[in-house]
Amino acid sequence: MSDPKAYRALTTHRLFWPVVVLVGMLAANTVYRPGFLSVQMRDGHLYGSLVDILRLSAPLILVALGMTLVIATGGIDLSVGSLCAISGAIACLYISRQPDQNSVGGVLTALALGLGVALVLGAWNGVLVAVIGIQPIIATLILMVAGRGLAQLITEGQILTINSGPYKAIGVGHLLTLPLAIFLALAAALLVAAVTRRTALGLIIESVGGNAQASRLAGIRSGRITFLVYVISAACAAVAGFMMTANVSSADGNAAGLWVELDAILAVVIGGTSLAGGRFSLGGTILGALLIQTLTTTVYAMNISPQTSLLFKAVVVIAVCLIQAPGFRARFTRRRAPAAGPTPVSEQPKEQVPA
Amino acid sequence: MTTLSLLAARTRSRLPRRHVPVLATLVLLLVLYGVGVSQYRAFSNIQVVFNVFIDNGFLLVVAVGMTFVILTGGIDLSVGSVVAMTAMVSAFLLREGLPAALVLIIALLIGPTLGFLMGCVIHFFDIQPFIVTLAGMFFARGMCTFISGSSIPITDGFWTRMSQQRIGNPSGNFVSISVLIAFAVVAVAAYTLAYTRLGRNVYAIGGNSQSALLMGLPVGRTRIAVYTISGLCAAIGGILLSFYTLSGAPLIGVGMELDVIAAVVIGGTVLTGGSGYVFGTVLGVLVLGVIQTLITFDGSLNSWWTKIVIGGLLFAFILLQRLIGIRYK
Amino acid sequence: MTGSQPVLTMTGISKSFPGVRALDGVDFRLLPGEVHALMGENGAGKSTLIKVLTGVYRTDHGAVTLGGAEVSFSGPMQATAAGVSTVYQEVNLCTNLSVAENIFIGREPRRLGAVRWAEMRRRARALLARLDLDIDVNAQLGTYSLAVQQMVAIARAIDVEARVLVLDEPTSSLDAGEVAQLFRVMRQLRDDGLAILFVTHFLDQVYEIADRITVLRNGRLVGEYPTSELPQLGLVEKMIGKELRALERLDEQSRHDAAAPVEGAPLLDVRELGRRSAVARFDLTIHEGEVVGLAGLLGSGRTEVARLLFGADRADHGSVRVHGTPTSLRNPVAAIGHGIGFCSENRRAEGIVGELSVRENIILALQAARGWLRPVPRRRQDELVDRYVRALSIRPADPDIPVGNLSGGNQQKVLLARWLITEPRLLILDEPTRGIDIGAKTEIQRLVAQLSDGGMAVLFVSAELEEVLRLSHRIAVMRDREMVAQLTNDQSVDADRIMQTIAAGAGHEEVPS
Amino acid sequence: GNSDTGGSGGDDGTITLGFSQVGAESGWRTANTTSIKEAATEAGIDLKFDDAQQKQENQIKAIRNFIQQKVDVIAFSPVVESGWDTVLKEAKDAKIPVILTDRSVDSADKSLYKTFLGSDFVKEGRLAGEWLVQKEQSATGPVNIVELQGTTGSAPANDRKKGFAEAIAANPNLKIVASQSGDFTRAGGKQVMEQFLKANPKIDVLFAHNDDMGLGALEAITAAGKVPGKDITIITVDAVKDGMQALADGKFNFIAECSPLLGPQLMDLVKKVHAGESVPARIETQETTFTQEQAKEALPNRKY
Ligand SMILES: Nc1ncnc2c1ncn2[C@@H]1O[C@H](COP(=O)(O)OP(=O)(O)OP(=O)(O)O)[C@@H](O)[C@H]1O
Ligand SMILES: Nc1ncnc2c1ncn2[C@@H]1O[C@H](COP(=O)(O)OP(=O)(O)OP(=O)(O)O)[C@@H](O)[C@H]1O
Ligand SMILES: [Mg+2]
Ligand SMILES: [Mg+2]
Repeated sequence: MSDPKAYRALTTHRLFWPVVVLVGMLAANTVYRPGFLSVQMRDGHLYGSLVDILRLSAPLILVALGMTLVIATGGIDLSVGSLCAISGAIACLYISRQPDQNSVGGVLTALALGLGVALVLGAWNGVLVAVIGIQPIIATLILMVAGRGLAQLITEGQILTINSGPYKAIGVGHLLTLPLAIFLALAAALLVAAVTRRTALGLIIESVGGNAQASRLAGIRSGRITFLVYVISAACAAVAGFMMTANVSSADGNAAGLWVELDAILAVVIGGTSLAGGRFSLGGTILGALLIQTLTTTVYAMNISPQTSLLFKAVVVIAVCLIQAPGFRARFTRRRAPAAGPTPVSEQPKEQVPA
Repeated sequence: MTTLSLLAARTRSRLPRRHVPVLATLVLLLVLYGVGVSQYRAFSNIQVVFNVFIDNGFLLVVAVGMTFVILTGGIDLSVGSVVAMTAMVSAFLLREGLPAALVLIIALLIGPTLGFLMGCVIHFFDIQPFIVTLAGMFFARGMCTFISGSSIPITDGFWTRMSQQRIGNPSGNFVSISVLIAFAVVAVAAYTLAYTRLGRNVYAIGGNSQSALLMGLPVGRTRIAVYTISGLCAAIGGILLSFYTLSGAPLIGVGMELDVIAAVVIGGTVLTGGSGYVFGTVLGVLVLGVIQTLITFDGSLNSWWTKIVIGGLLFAFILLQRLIGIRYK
Repeated sequence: MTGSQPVLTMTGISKSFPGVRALDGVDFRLLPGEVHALMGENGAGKSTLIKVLTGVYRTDHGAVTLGGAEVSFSGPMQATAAGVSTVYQEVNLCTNLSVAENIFIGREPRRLGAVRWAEMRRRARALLARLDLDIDVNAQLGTYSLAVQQMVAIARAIDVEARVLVLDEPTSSLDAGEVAQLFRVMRQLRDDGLAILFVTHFLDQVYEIADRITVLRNGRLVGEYPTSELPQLGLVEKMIGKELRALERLDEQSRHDAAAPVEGAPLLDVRELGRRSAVARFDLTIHEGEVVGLAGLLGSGRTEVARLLFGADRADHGSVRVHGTPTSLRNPVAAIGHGIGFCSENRRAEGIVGELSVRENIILALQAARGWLRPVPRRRQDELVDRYVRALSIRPADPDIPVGNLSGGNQQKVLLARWLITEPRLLILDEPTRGIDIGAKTEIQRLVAQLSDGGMAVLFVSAELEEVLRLSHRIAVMRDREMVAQLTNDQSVDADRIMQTIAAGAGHEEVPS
Repeated sequence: GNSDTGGSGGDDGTITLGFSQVGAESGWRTANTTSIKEAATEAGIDLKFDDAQQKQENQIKAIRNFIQQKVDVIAFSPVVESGWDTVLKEAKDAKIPVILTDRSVDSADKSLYKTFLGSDFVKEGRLAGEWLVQKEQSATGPVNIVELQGTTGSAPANDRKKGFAEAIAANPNLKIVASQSGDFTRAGGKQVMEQFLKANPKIDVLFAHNDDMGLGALEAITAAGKVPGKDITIITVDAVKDGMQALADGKFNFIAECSPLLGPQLMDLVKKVHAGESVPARIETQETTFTQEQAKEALPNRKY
């Protein structure tokens, strides 16, 4: 490296290693199939695997954004998957009842309905955790289980197919040749970033997650903050639910958002936010989500047999963690470069008395 | 005299405080059972209780292992998959014609080995347990489908005997051998936590791992040990599951880790570590089991109402547990 | 302590943290049968040296020998096994375990591998009795105050069969009686041939117990001196590195003659405030510009009073008036709303947010009061943080490093700064000078005096009676969780008088407010 | 207890049937459940329904509880084929007859259950494959097939894959170039198909293990600028309503039916078994296949 200082600053940046893995994975794909990175223009919009990755990661990014805030307060939200299913189901149900499924007004009402219910359910989570004081994992587990049931209740166990242009656009529409979904995710990310970093919310969340007791004594109403993050998480999940259902123009109460909570938590953790709470990184989370989606796409693109794909995922996940872990790199580098020899005796004056 | 009564008063007021969560859980469990008895005639049959144990023996064993991990403030997401992998490997090896004893040894070694490796990664490289054990979960599940895409039946004589042996009155009320094994595991675990250094170190690390380190406790060794123990318990659970189903199926136990964590937490163990009991975990497993039994006995719920009612019962239970806890604080 | 071989030597020890050179070629040696004081300002590197010794940190350079053989511990576990018993600066115990367990964990009495609980409790009781501490060894450690926890940590350390005993600021929360008891035990151990490394910021204690002194400054060794050859002033100069009339200046601050500003309506007036099983009902009035000291022995309930007044704990009885208006201090938010600030004695558990930067920690309370929607503008942050980093000489002076990386004393200063920038009308300081070096302590005392002159009321809690006497207009005396007296701090009041009051227990001259 | 015919329901003459369903993982499954519930009401059978949420453990638990409740007949759709011997033996000891629906079990002891009612997944795969062999009989060049598998490790996925592979072995030109799991869901089918289309320039045939994945793949194909049903021949299994609609619209080419409407047949069997009549060991449901024309005819009177 020509400039060792800049190089150091780069490699010690906390997002450096996830980026390396992401680039490595894309490179591996390109080696496997040289056309992987190519992006063409088709029907007035961009078409290619990269675009797919962006579009498909949009819902995960959304869910993970909300999850980041929850985790930063030291909590966890297992119910996001079910919330995705519920919001999507409500929106689709409402639209399917409309005489004109293509009416923008109807779709907007449907979105408002879905979002509204999700907010109520998020508030429910928030109350359980912040007011009643139930451990987050178990408080949100309730809605994870029951919410799935609710979603299926709404769709009556069927896959609810709709035929609504405006709604479909949320999932597969395009804006400026790129998928609309990615703009939505980006907008949400900017919004969350603005709300947390332009105001003091981020600091307060980190403080509550870092030391709840100290925060209380500093005059922070940690209950309200905790409540708020669960509501935000639910809102993010709701929008993600719209995207998931719009992507296939149908609401599947059972499958929509299944296991997305695990992926979201994984994205947050890969992004460098600790599950113990405290400091959070929205950029890291987005990167984590992109990484996970790239991994999934890689499995399909390289046609890794479904029987071994989980092994492949396991290897990549552990590789990402290891390469990111300072502890691992330290061991690795130390072995290669043994500690420098003894230093010359320091020259400062010393006073010594006989013992 | 005065000192004595003072002392008595102090013990009386202190003893319950530590045990209130567990006692509350026990009482609520009995209430739940009472509801079942009052609603359904066959519920009072003692075999129903035995069945809860028979049907949840493996879950209990796995939950005991998870209790160790959660007590240190960690988490082990791999258990469901390790259970499946153990059953799958056993079934596969038995089909290949290996003797039962050898299969048993191999199967019981895989889980702890994986747990040990995960523990090492968590400790030496300082990576969050969630992500390491998630990778372990992918790995173990991947091994399942890698071994076979479809389920493998077990016809081995030993396995069949273990599976179908009824202890008690074979035509009346009985339990399976698995239940005895599960109880043995619970007893050993409870003893380990209460009376061995390892057990006390587990609590210390859960309380404050930094302090534990400065107090000169073997933090690394203990941490690796708990993941190994969890792996061992998952392996035993896997064997019990293979007794239970007499087969290895690649998709069995999907999502079991959540049930297990839920059982442990319902049993009063705090997810951040440092406080909880194995006995609480037993109660947690029973709560989940009784809720499920209640729903089967009802038999009128469709698929989605089943989920909603499970969630609802869970909510009612946890809310009451919490309110009682606050009251006695 | 004649020409005997050192039991411990450390030579050329260097240790760097990212951006900070904490130790730079430090030499240190410890003889058997001596108490050796390690002195230095906050951030001088004392705790780091100790952590290097016990293997918590790996040295960059340098060697450690123990009993003549070179050692390199990979962690406290090995160090303990080799006979180095340590009490670290912050109380490092597991609050979720019982007192007895905290003393014995890792070396529990066992039979056939099974922990003998009854035996363990018995021995714990005996050990605590040696330190003159009578507490329930079965209770969770977390239910006890920080001072009790500190005693438990000491008990844990002195029970070991060790060659070297390391005590990093063990007395920071202790009152005179406890210190005396500790010193008795230390002398006994020393006479048995144990080598004791002792860190403190109390100069008097050094001169009372230490045989020799090693001084560190900015991570470098200044020198090693027999205590008898180094006068107090000389020691301070060596620590600070320049001549300073700190001690003289300190004495000028005495409030003995300043009359309490009792005119005008009281700022805070509480009647019959109390909380079951914590503190008995008490009355207390604090006026603007008044410094009220809270004196008492360990566990006498000073912290409990402070917490009640801040709403950190909820009172279950009594009435509160702020500026004459009845109100209630339900929670910290309510108290802060009335202009009350509170600096907890337990800085690690209840004070700092370790991951956040110095800047963020300092503005936390101010930000909380403004609400999350109105962030403190960056310029103002810089201004405030800058001012207090300088005023309290927080080091390193980089406001963007995590506060958890600061030395203990500097963390304490950060906490003070947090409350000072909120400009409270009443500031409750619970052991604010805990672990703070002599220079900064003077600075803080001066600040308190200056602020109270400017109209701020202060409730000052400290285990150090001199400090309370020096600063307070009025002193409330606590005993057995009961406020037994309130004395006007005039010429007649001195440390002995307060101790008598505590001993007598009954109300002496109640000062009408 | 009372070991003859006696069950709790036996007292008032009605038959009690304990039924353990796999779950509600697809529209097909829900239609299956609905059919069984309606048929039970119609036949005057007291149904104890249990949902196992796709877990074998839960099904075993449910069967145990049915035994405790002394139901007259137990029926269930096994989540997996193996692992039922122990609990079925308990049922046998309690003298409760068992009927399997939808999927069979691989138990060596055939006396553990009275009969099996359901479809043959292997056959469905084979029917799909045979139709393709028929269609491509004249093909000279290679025909590239991509396959969307169901959930990895699940019985229908394994069997349909197997049956299809067996059938297309008849023509060496037919070649599966890519095969991935779409988890039986639309979203999964779509996502996988998108990558198939990018990785394989020439895809002639898509075989999806169920309609939903096929429907998801449709969107991917359209987005790639190809015409489903023309550029790419699409074969699926199940014949749920949306699938049939697609077939009738010419977007699919062929569907092998897997009928969920087992209810009436099951209730007949339950009555017979309860009365002690002998029943055949294996009853396959009436299933057929649909081409585009047949779909247009059948669509108006489909129930699900
Ligand atoms: N983990 C760490 N990371 C980075 N810097 C550290 C760390 N620990 C200590 N330091 C720095 O090393 C220096 C020495 O700190 P140390 O804790 O040894 O001081 P000390 O002499 O014990 O002070 P005090 O009297 O306040 O306890 C300080 O500048 C501190 O900021
Ligand atoms: N003998 C005892 N039994 C029970 N609790 C005690 C005992 N001695 C002290 N405590 C603890 O002391 C606390 C009350 O004292 P507080 O913390 O207010 O002490 P303090 O006067 O501030 O003194 P210090 O902080 O020096 O201990 C209570 O929280 C209690 O847990
Ligand atoms: Mg220090
Ligand atoms: Mg105190």
